[in-house]
Amino acid sequence: MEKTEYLDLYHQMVVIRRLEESAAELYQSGKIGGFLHLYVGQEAVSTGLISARRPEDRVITAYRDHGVAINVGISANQVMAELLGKATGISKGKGGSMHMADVTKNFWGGHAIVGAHLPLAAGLALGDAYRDQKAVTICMFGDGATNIGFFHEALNLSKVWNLPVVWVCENNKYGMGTTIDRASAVSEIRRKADGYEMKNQVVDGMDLLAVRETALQVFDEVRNGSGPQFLEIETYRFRGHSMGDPERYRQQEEVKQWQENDPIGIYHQHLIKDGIATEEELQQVVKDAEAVVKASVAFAESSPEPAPEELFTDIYMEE
Amino acid sequence: MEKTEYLDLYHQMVVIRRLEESAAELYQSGKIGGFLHLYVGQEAVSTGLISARRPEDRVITAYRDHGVAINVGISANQVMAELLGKATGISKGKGGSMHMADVTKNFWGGHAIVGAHLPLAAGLALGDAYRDQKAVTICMFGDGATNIGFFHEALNLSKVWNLPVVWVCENNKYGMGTTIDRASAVSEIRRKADGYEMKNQVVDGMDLLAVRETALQVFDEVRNGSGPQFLEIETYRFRGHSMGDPERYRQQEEVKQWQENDPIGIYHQHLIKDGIATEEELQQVVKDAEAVVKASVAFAESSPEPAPEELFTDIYMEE
Amino acid sequence: MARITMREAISQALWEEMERDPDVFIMGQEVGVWGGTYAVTKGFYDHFGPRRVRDTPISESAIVGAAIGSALTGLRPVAELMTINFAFVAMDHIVNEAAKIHYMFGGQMVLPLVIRTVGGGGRQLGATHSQTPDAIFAHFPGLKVVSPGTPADAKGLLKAAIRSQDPVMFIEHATLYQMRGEVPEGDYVVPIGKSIVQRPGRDVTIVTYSKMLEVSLKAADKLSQEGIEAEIVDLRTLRPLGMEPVIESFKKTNRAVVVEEGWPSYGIGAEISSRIYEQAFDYVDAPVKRVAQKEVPLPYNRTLEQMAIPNAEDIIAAVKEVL
Amino acid sequence: MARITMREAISQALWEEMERDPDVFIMGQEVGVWGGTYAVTKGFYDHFGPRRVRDTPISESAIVGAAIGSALTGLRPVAELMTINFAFVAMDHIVNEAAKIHYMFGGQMVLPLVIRTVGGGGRQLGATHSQTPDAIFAHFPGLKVVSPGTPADAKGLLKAAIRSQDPVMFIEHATLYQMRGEVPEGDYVVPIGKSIVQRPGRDVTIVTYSKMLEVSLKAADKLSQEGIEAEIVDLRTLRPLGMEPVIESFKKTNRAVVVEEGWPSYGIGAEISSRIYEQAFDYVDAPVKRVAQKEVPLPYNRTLEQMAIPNAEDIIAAVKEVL
Ligand SMILES: Cc1ncc(C[n+]2csc(CCOP(=O)(O)OP(=O)(O)O)c2C)c(N)n1
Ligand SMILES: Cc1ncc(C[n+]2csc(CCOP(=O)(O)OP(=O)(O)O)c2C)c(N)n1
Ligand SMILES: [Mg+2]
Ligand SMILES: [Mg+2]
Repeated sequence: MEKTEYLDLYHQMVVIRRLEESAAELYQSGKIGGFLHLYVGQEAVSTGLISARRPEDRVITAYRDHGVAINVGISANQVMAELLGKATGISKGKGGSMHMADVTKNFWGGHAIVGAHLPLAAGLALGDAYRDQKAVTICMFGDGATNIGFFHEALNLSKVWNLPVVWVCENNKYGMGTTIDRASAVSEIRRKADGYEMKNQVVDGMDLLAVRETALQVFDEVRNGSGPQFLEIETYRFRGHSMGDPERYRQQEEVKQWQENDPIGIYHQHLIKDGIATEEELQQVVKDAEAVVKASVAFAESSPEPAPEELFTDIYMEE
Repeated sequence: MEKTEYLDLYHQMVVIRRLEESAAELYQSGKIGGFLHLYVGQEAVSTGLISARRPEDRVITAYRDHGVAINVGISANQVMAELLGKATGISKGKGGSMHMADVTKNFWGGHAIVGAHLPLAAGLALGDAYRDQKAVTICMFGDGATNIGFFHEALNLSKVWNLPVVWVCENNKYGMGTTIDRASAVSEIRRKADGYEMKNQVVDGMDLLAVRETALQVFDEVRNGSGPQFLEIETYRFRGHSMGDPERYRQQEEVKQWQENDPIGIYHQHLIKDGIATEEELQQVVKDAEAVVKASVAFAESSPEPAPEELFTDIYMEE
Repeated sequence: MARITMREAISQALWEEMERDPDVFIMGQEVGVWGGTYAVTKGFYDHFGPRRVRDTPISESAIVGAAIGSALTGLRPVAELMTINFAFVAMDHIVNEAAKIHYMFGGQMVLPLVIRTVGGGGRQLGATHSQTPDAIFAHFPGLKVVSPGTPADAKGLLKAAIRSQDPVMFIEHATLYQMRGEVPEGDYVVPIGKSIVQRPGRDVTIVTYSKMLEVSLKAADKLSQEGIEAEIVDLRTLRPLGMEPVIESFKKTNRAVVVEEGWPSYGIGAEISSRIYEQAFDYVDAPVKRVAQKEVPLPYNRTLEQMAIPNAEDIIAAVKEVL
Repeated sequence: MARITMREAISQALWEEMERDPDVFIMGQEVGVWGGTYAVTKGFYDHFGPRRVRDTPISESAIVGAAIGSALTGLRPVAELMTINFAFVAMDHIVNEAAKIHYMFGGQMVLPLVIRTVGGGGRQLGATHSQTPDAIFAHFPGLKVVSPGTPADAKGLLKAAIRSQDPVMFIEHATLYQMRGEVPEGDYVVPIGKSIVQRPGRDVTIVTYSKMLEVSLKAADKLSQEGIEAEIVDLRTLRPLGMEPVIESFKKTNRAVVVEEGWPSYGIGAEISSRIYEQAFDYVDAPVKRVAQKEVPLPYNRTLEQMAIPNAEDIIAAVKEVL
């Protein structure tokens, strides 16, 4: 990677972090409604993964999608405007936090039914396989999602049809308030892939570069016909499941311990230690990111509401 | 086992075989309607399994359920009457071939949606676990059923809750016309249980005594708290998937080869070779079985149709 | 009688039934340690323990399926689906198993099952999380479908559902949990399948249920200021439908508006208005009006979403049309 | 025009569309090697090969889900669900994904998807395999629901569905595959959302679709012998509903019977009759009658099952009631 690329990844992570911190405030003040699931603590996962994809590679994820939205290149303005339900939002204000997408950037959403997007991912990959296009579909989901039937059917189908898809489980240890052990027969999630004889490995999701390295290699293999593969990425969400989570299910001690492993901090250390950037340069990146986020709030707040007629558009393509 | 028990198992298998042969004829002549899925070739599976259960152990299976019905002790009369849709049928003529059950014999049906009864089986086992009753739930299903999400959710739940259930996959190599390899990521079905860290093994389903031996041991372990276990039973259906199957998907050669492994013949050999019974004795058992089946046809044919009012009963317990 | 919230009323019914009958237990996502996504089962886990308050994986089919199986053994599961939008994931078990098992095996199997779930829009949760698809569940014979509009009914009907020998889908409304009302203490049971007049009137009959009862009552208050007295019939149960109070009221008012939160096509209003014509044709003075959700997947944007969900003004306008 | 069966007409439409557009492909259980459970895709596998004729595992959610995903990439999948009874297994993907994806992302995603499936009773398949739950799918905006009653419509509507940019659920009827009728050769396309008069008449309007069209035509023939001329409107599409021919006919006859095979509660008849009252109240001379399935899970026994499903006599009786 070039230095600018290293810095850009840092920039992306900071934008995600700051944008979500702003979003949390806007939620408290009632400007954002619905559910808001923050990605704080998990930023290195999508940033690392998506840094390794090519433009023709497709991305699809669950409702915890702000990180992916920024990483695929949706502007902070469009993300923030969507959170505020504005006409300028990436989904025209119709989708909200859980339903961001930009098909021009090969980002296929943001899906709110747990696990339901996994079969869709198999289908996206089928689209490429059908046309002999060398592209990979990257499908992200949580540890909790590995207990729903959709997961099983999608993994099986992808293996039977040898589809170019990478199944990425973001193992943040909880599905809402339920720990993996209380919901899953196996505590090591990747073992589930064994049930499909699917190549799998575990990656440290707090280390952007580790995620990126693994992703580069795995995407390459899948792009070249290895068949589907499975990545379990170990991570942690620093905030509640969504805004308003009483967090009765975990000790603040545990959270604090993980926070010492902040993925942005780790990457920061790495850039300094390897002499890729100086503290000053990184401070400048943070400043830039903060400016981007601040501007996005202004943009979103000053953006128009969708026109009332919008209620009735986009139901069908053809009436 | 006592000699009479050995002979009784032989009797059960022959009753199933003859009963289904009669049913096939009655289907051809239009006296049986709907779908009719024959168990011919697989008789040793349910006969062996169920011979190993105690009365408090529960049994549940799919639509290919005539064998189980006989093995749990439903009379041939009631089975045949159900096939003919008569009031004297075990489900009062409302269920038909796919929906036989006798809750007084702890047989919970016959279920026609592939895999949908697996979560029910988990619930039956939960009923026993909840009340600290030492009973096992035996849940049978096909190889094809292991590809539906229900299977996955049920296995997972049973492991998480440590439920006393034995998952029994009757691997007859096909789900309708689809071979295992064309539908499943793994060709060795039991490997799927590995994805749940569930104890599993393969059994030769053409050998009644092998099935019985394994079942006795596994039921015992599960009854004593081992948690759920998985059995893959290798078998083969000699007839089409259901009546009217064009069988374009397999060679008659293959069928013939398997037919040489007839489970009734193998058991017959065994009884002779081990000196448990003589040819004459076994011929007598066959004669008895044939008489039972013949009588069941007479019983069913002479039984009354359900009264018209029956259409409107059994919808609710309380109006 | 205490004045408590709908949340408390539901919680109370569950608690009392669990105290009364050791075979009653609850299972679902986050019902235990978390205390229920809507805090309905707060404190249950500590009191009743993990055997009777069972957190489940995210496996809606297995939740309903295992609840069915356990009910067959004589237990009385109250299975919770976090919202009705996730009931589609368990659809087969609800309509193909729960609704049919008693009939299909000739009455042998008995299914004392309650599926508790939460519906309704208005919270900016977007298209997949805001639905009111009650009608599609009520389409299936074999199932009972209940949806209370007051705290007292919530308590009484939930008790009836738990004691019922039939599978009952019990649909709560996410924006009603804070609603307060008088709720009888102790063993208060409201029979399933009985509609009730919630507000007497003489000029028009409003037929509704759940959240739209509250909205209809608001509309009726305003109409009253203009001298129009609406009689409001609360269905409470969508299957089996208790039509008597509806027809009785209609025979008096000769005009009706059916108010539902969900989409009109193949919905509640269609069924109720069809039955009014069938059962009281000679009393019809004006076409029955349906007030329902706009036929769109609900959007996230607050203004658009509110446009799509029926409000008091919509009801007032409909009433004025039929008068 | 050739006189061919419904099976051949559907097969022809599929074949021609696959020949016309390389992006059209089919997937589902037993569509390939077996040739289709109802022999609709016999010969397809050999001709089009395994890339375009894809046998799937028994994984209904993945079938519909993967079809959706592939449609998003611009392919035109025709996903087959062996029967509509198994559509409940894929319910979430049908109503929460397919029906909403275009709207929810602000129109970005386009979904040229067809879900072909088969409904109806009358073959002694028992409660879980004999349903006609068409109305519950038609309840959801975002989905189009089509169900043809003649071979020509089957061909023309399936072609329209395959070419549509919207998700279409295409519901065939298991007992109509042998029905014969004149079917235009080649590129014959029938627009979605248009009802049609299948038999002119003056005394009463029968509104129906799918299998019940055949039964209604039979009833009309008998009625004709008694001098009663029924006009039959075939809906063909359940969402969006094309009400114009219904209303036009009703304004002429002032009497209507709606005939559906499924259960009446929250069904097709409820919606159609509600709309008739809403759109032609001043023309109503008698209450609209609904003829529908008895409200029971269908039993296996042939006599009982036949009692439950509407027949020509039921329709004749209903017509006489409204006259
Ligand atoms: C089918 C379904 N069931 C339940 C829910 C409610 N729900 C939303 S997120 C969630 C937890 C998911 O956990 P996990 O997959 O680990 O993802 P994470 O939130 O940790 O990122 C649940 C239960 C849902 N959206 N869909
Ligand atoms: C959910 C569902 N999908 C499809 C079907 C149609 N179907 C009935 S049996 C069957 C094959 C099942 O194969 P397997 O599980 O191997 O059992 P076997 O018939 O071999 O005993 C299929 C696809 C169904 N009944 N339910
Ligand atoms: Mg998680
Ligand atoms: Mg099989």
